[in-house]
Amino acid sequence: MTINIKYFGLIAEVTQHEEETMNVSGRFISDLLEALYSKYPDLKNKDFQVAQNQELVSENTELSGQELALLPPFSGG
Amino acid sequence: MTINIKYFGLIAEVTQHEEETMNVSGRFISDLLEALYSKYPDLKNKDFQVAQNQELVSENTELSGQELALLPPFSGG
Amino acid sequence: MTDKKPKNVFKQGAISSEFIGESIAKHQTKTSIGAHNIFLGQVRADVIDGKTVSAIEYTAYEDMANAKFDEIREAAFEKFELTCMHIYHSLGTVKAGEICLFVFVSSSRRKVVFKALEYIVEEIKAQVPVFGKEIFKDDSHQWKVNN
Amino acid sequence: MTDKKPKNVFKQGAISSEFIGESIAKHQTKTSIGAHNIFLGQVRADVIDGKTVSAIEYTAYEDMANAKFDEIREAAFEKFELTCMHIYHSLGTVKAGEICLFVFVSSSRRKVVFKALEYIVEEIKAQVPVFGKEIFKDDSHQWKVNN
Repeated sequence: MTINIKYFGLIAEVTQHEEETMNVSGRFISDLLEALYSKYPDLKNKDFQVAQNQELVSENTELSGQELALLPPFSGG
Repeated sequence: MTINIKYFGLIAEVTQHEEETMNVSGRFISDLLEALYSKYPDLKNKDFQVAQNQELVSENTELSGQELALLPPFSGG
Repeated sequence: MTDKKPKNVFKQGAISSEFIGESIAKHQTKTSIGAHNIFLGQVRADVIDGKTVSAIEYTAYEDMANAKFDEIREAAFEKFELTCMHIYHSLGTVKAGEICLFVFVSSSRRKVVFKALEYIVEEIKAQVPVFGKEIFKDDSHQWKVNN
Repeated sequence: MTDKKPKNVFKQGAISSEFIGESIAKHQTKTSIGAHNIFLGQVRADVIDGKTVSAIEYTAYEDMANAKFDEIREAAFEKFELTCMHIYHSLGTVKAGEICLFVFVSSSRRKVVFKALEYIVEEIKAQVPVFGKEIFKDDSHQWKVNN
């Protein structure tokens, strides 16, 4: 599956991109994470959440092909 | 004892003064109130507190000769 | 903070939005502040028995009121970790839609400002001898009661 | 209130005290309002390991953030009897002492505004994907974490 992923804040510093398109084999968010960890080993030590179609999801959520984002801890306000 | 009394808000409407000097015989706030009720019978139906020297006092407080004030319910803000 | 003579909290007439904006601006040099919380009391055009409030005319037992405002300010500084606190209350006529009370607290952290502001406003309503006369459009009036 | 497309809460750069004053002024025609409560987040010049924060640079996942702000707004209107609610958050650079968050709630009665404002601010801190990069005077940085 081809997925567009956005990176924010500290995570974008690790990936060195704000956005990229990846091919992921597998059906779950956890499969995407495996692919990301092998591409960016430093991500493993970072605290982040995953949003799919602008909603936070867990590792067991199915990939829908919609917009994905890696979000470090929120610090608005 | 000669006492200066201030009236505020609704109470000043009843007494028709904002301030007056009265002679009170007796030692307690209750004695002052008796004198006021006989001068202004309408006061009996009104809700108010008494301040002496800018502190709220009860009927049993002794008159000190300091500034007295009749305060209707507060409605600031 | 411990001046013998209390500050004068009262301002003649309504408190303007410009005055509030300027008060906020003055705090921008205080870079230890992380959170401000502002309460504004505004005069409502309440309809009572078919008559509409057009203004409130405020009077106060000024000396006692300023002393009470001072006590409230001191108590709030003791209870809460505040950087700044300002209180202004109108005297005289304040029209419906205009502002009659402005309470402004600031702290390094946000949690404290919410509690402090509510405490101060409730204390003002309960403890300070200020009297509001609600003037109706037909020039009759009634005395406001807080609840 | 129920537009399909959420409002844009973000403003480029700091939120000025004039803008806040003008927002207050705009509410003076709404004569059913009795109480306003305003929260302002201000950038602190924190000292961390001997280095002083000179600014915060805000970025956001804007679409998701605006949708979340909208959810928070809707939830607050359901929970509390509010007349008005406005939220503004900065993007880009906000210097120490400048304002980065402005939340404004109004109601006919005061009790409700305190609870509503605290609820909204806590929800914003917890739910909205905004990211603050604390820039030190020596141009190094660290990522801010809310607590």
